[in-house]
Amino acid sequence: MTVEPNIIEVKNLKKAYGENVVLKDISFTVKKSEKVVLIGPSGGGKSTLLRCLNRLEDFSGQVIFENQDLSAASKEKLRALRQKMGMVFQQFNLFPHKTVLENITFAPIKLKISSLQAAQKKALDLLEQVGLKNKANAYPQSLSGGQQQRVAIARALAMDPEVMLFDEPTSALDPEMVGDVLQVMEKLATEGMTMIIVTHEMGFAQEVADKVIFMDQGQIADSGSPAYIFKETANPRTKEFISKVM
Amino acid sequence: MTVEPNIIEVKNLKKAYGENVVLKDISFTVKKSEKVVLIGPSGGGKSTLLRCLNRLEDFSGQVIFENQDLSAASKEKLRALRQKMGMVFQQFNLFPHKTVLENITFAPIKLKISSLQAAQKKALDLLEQVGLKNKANAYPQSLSGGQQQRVAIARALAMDPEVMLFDEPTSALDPEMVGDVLQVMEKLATEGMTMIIVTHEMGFAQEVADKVIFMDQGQIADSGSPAYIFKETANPRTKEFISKVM
Amino acid sequence: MFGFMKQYYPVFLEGTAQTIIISIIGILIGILLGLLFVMMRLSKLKVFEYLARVYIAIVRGTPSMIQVMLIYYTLSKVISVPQVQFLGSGLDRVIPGSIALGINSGAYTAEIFRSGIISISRGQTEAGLSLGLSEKTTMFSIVLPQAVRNILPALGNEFISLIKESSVLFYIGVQEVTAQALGVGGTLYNFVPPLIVAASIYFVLTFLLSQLMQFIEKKMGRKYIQSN
Amino acid sequence: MFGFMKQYYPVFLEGTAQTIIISIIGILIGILLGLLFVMMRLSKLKVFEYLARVYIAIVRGTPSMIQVMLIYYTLSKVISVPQVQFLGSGLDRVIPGSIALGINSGAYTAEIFRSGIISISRGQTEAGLSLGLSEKTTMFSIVLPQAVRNILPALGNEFISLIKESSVLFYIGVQEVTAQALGVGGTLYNFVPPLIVAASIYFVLTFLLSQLMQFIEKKMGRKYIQSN
Amino acid sequence: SSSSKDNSVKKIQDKKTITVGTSADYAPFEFPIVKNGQKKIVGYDMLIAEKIADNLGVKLKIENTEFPSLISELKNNKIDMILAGMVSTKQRRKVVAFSRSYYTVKNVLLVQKKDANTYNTIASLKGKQIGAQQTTTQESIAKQQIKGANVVTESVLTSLTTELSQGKLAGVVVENEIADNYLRQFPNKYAVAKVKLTTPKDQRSVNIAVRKSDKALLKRINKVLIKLQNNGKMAKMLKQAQVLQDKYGK
Ligand SMILES: Nc1ncnc2c1ncn2[C@@H]1O[C@H](COP(=O)(O)OP(=O)(O)OP(=O)(O)O)[C@@H](O)[C@H]1O
Ligand SMILES: Nc1ncnc2c1ncn2[C@@H]1O[C@H](COP(=O)(O)OP(=O)(O)OP(=O)(O)O)[C@@H](O)[C@H]1O
Ligand SMILES: [Mg+2]
Ligand SMILES: [Mg+2]
Repeated sequence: MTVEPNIIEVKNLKKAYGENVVLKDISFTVKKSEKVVLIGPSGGGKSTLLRCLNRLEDFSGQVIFENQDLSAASKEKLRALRQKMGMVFQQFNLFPHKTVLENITFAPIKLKISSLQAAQKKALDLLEQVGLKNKANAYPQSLSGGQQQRVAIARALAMDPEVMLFDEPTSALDPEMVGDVLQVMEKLATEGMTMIIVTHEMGFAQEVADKVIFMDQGQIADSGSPAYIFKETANPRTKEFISKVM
Repeated sequence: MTVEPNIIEVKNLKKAYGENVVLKDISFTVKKSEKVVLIGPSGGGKSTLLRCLNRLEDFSGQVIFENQDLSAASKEKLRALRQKMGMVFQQFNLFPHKTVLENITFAPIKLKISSLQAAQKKALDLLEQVGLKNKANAYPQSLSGGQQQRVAIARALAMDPEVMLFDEPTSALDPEMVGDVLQVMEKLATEGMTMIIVTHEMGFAQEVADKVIFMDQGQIADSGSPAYIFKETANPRTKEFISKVM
Repeated sequence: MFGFMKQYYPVFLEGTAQTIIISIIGILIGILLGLLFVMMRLSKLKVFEYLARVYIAIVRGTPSMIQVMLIYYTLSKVISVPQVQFLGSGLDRVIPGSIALGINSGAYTAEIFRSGIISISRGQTEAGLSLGLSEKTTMFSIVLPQAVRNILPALGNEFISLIKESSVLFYIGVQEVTAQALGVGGTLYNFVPPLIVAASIYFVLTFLLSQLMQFIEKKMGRKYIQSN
Repeated sequence: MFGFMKQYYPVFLEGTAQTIIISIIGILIGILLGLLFVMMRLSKLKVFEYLARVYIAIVRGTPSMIQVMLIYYTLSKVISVPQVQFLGSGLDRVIPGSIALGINSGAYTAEIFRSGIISISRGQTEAGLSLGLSEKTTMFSIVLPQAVRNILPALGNEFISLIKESSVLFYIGVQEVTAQALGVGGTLYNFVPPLIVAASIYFVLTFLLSQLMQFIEKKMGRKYIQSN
Repeated sequence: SSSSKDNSVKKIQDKKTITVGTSADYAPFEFPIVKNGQKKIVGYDMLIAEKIADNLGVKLKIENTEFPSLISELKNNKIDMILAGMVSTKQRRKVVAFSRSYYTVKNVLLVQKKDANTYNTIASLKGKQIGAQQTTTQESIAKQQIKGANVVTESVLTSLTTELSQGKLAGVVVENEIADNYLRQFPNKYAVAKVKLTTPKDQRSVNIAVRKSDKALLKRINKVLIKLQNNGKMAKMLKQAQVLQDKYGK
């Protein structure tokens, strides 16, 4: 791996809902093309962390993305930065009142990033990549979960993001759908996309991750290479968690 | 395995929702103490089959349970038969307005099967078995998914059932909760309970099942010993499915 | 502007008491009819379902003022209530009037109950039945207690609109708050100030009711919705 | 019993037309005000939120009859409408009257919109924002279209109750259907038959409206809810 | 009395109460007041009703409802008689029986003070809005005589006069006595227009209504009315009611 510059720097990130401190002083960096996998028990703060990276939540501390401080960004600036971060959710969150094609082209056209033609052409390319070109005119509800998630990935990719954030992209899927989605993600990884992935698919994590972060109770309890986290670590909490989910 | 009598016989079971034929001519038998695992793709009819076994759905064909025809049973008879079949659901379905203890004791007391004291004593025993004695007075919402599912198992066991039906008992759970529930189920299996289990946990299926039934599009597409289904079968649909989920 | 209140407040007090009483009777009858009709509506017997549908459709499709007058004229031929005076109105008006309110409210209450029952996932019914409980026990011990909790806000709204609608009883001579305000307006030859007083009284009544409902909601909820 | 209709049907026709017109105006104004107030209610500016809350609380807490009278007296000082006769009533009554209906309905419509917006999962907003869309675009292109579809049944109910409530305009001299029925009843010295006629007219009107709403619902739904 | 063929009087005396129906928003004929913290419905009509009750030796009970529903109430046996400033029109005479007249109506047009000299002729009211209480004789007078005006009918007289005071209506057709009271109460607000309204013969006399079958009761009532007229108490009672309204209508 060549030494790339940091694309994201998280410094002393803190987040509380009322009394409930959900993230306690999180710091880490992500380099260009790096694949970071977040694992940890439920309620540990993984989703909240991803949402903070996109500033869908307010927080204290800093998130620096391409040398810009997200927490200080104006509304317009923030919108521009968000475009460079694709986000894929556990529940897909496709727009049910738009066709697959419209889901993918809506933002690029609305934000005047592409013309209608260009956006549609690109969307069809992306659909081809995720194996769903024939579903361009279907509505999301008529697709299976796995298909919806692949559309959601295509939708995020249509904005040409620098980073992709995935929040348990396969855990709402029927088991036989999981493979298709992971395959699309693996392909993205090979193509050099910077990725931050929350997942419980440990096989996938071992294969793809450059760095694994174990989050527990709002803190980074442990982190390192897949080999370290899955085999070498001496941290008892990591070990317990790994033994339960493997 | 000793030769036990059939406890359940399903003969030519058919079920349609309007035009949509969901179960097409299903026949199989379950012997006392046998563990039958149902696997198959989503929408294949596994849940519907379980619900028919308990006659939560009307159907055509026969389900004979302990030599009684369920489809012909009167309302009272049916209630008596249902008491002998414990059912555990994917979504737990605990009664949210009752405590854990009340969840377990409600039916035995209401149906005058036990006195209040006897029911409570038994409930506490069962809670101990599933490792949740300390949660007797909690309300379901304050428990994790895995804990709720274990209570649901205890609730079903409180009726002293002859058979336990499980419908994907772990698929709504966070990964680190799955183990606890499977452990309770394994213990039940060792104790000789007759069990019919819909699950995607293939490791568990291989370990526990006496017979695996592969359901696809409303039919029994394949069935046999775990060794046969997971390794030997020549059925292309079974093979494809197994390769996807393993 | 409101100087008249010094003299006329007893009229408004009496009217308020009357409004409260007819509303309470109306609400109680509405709940009973609502329960009856939701059971009919969900019944497997088509006749019952059909009757319930017709009742609900008629009540919901016509103005309550007209309903109250028609019910009053009909009821007063059928049931005989002693003409005892009560808070300034004859019981022979107050009682058929509140029954009419209840008949009106029952249709809405039935639909609210139905939505509550539907909102309780089928899984709860199945869990009950699979334990060998009867359909009746499952409905009354498992589904309804949860349904009631879910529909408390909707029920609260229905009670609030009943309080406001109770003003239609002034058409049949029940001296509730609106009737009193209009009467006082007649004496003063100006009825804007008395109407403002009446509006304020309704506002206070409905506010108190909604506080009460919220309190009940919290109390019912506290038990089992604990954020973990 | 209904022999009088041979002579009086033109009165009822006129009243029905009047009821339809004031209801349509009321519904349109209600929708506009509802949109305005739901935006205020969900606004981050506390003043707006507060104003919207007060408006909603007052409208919901007081009887529409009193509201309509008070609004009418106030409006008629502020706006001047030519005293043109229209279906038996002056436009200077019909217009402030329908505005009053709309002001009343707006509070309910705002709450319905709010429930619709809340019902669209936060995930939809987040998906929109994470694509770099502005909050406004996300609200108007992603959330509202879905919300409107979800609230169609509730909106339909609100429109139906507006049609029925429109009878209160008879207090400010608008000759809608109830006013006409009461007038005919006064002439015949028997209210029951004309009231039954009026009730039937409301029933037909509300029935037609609910059919229309169901049609729209189906049409909006067909596109994207396909059972697979 | 032996001449009566029905038992209407006996029934009332058995009940020990006579129920009068009225619509108490029509001062000085009937209106609510609060006296010693108690609501009372008072007025000219109620004073007469009391005399009738006294004469029958029973208690008086007052039912207060909307004017348009009074005749239905009577027909449905909810009340025994109506005293509500009710004029004995031909239409009404078809359905109920009326006593002899105890008051003669003259109708006038109540207008704002500033318009005291504006509406001198029917023609001057062309295109104006004129109010009248629904289903009253005033409604038919307004509709028949003030040709070219738009007649607005509402169920409550006060809502019409409220509109008048706000300029929403050019005038309201009211009974003379009521107009006088308005003028006394608000001398700077109202006036009676100079326009002449004729009150047709069959719409002039105010009477007490009873069921057609209650002949004995009607006879008794007429006796009382004659007595009150002859001993001058009738006129006194009207004064008394006006004074009451002046006192309580502030
Ligand atoms: N909107 C919110 N308001 C209040 N508390 C919240 C909110 N969202 C999350 N939390 C709390 O924050 C904590 C962390 O939640 P989060 O969803 O980030 O965990 P997670 O690691 O993603 O868990 P999971 O694996 O279940 O998705 C939890 O305790 C949760 O209850
Ligand atoms: N109440 C119902 N009404 C109509 N169709 C239904 C109903 N319940 C299930 N179905 C249909 O029956 C078929 C079988 O469903 P079922 O839930 O039994 O499948 P399954 O094998 O349990 O799938 P999964 O693994 O997703 O739980 C599906 O096509 C489903 O759409
Ligand atoms: Mg999460
Ligand atoms: Mg299933």
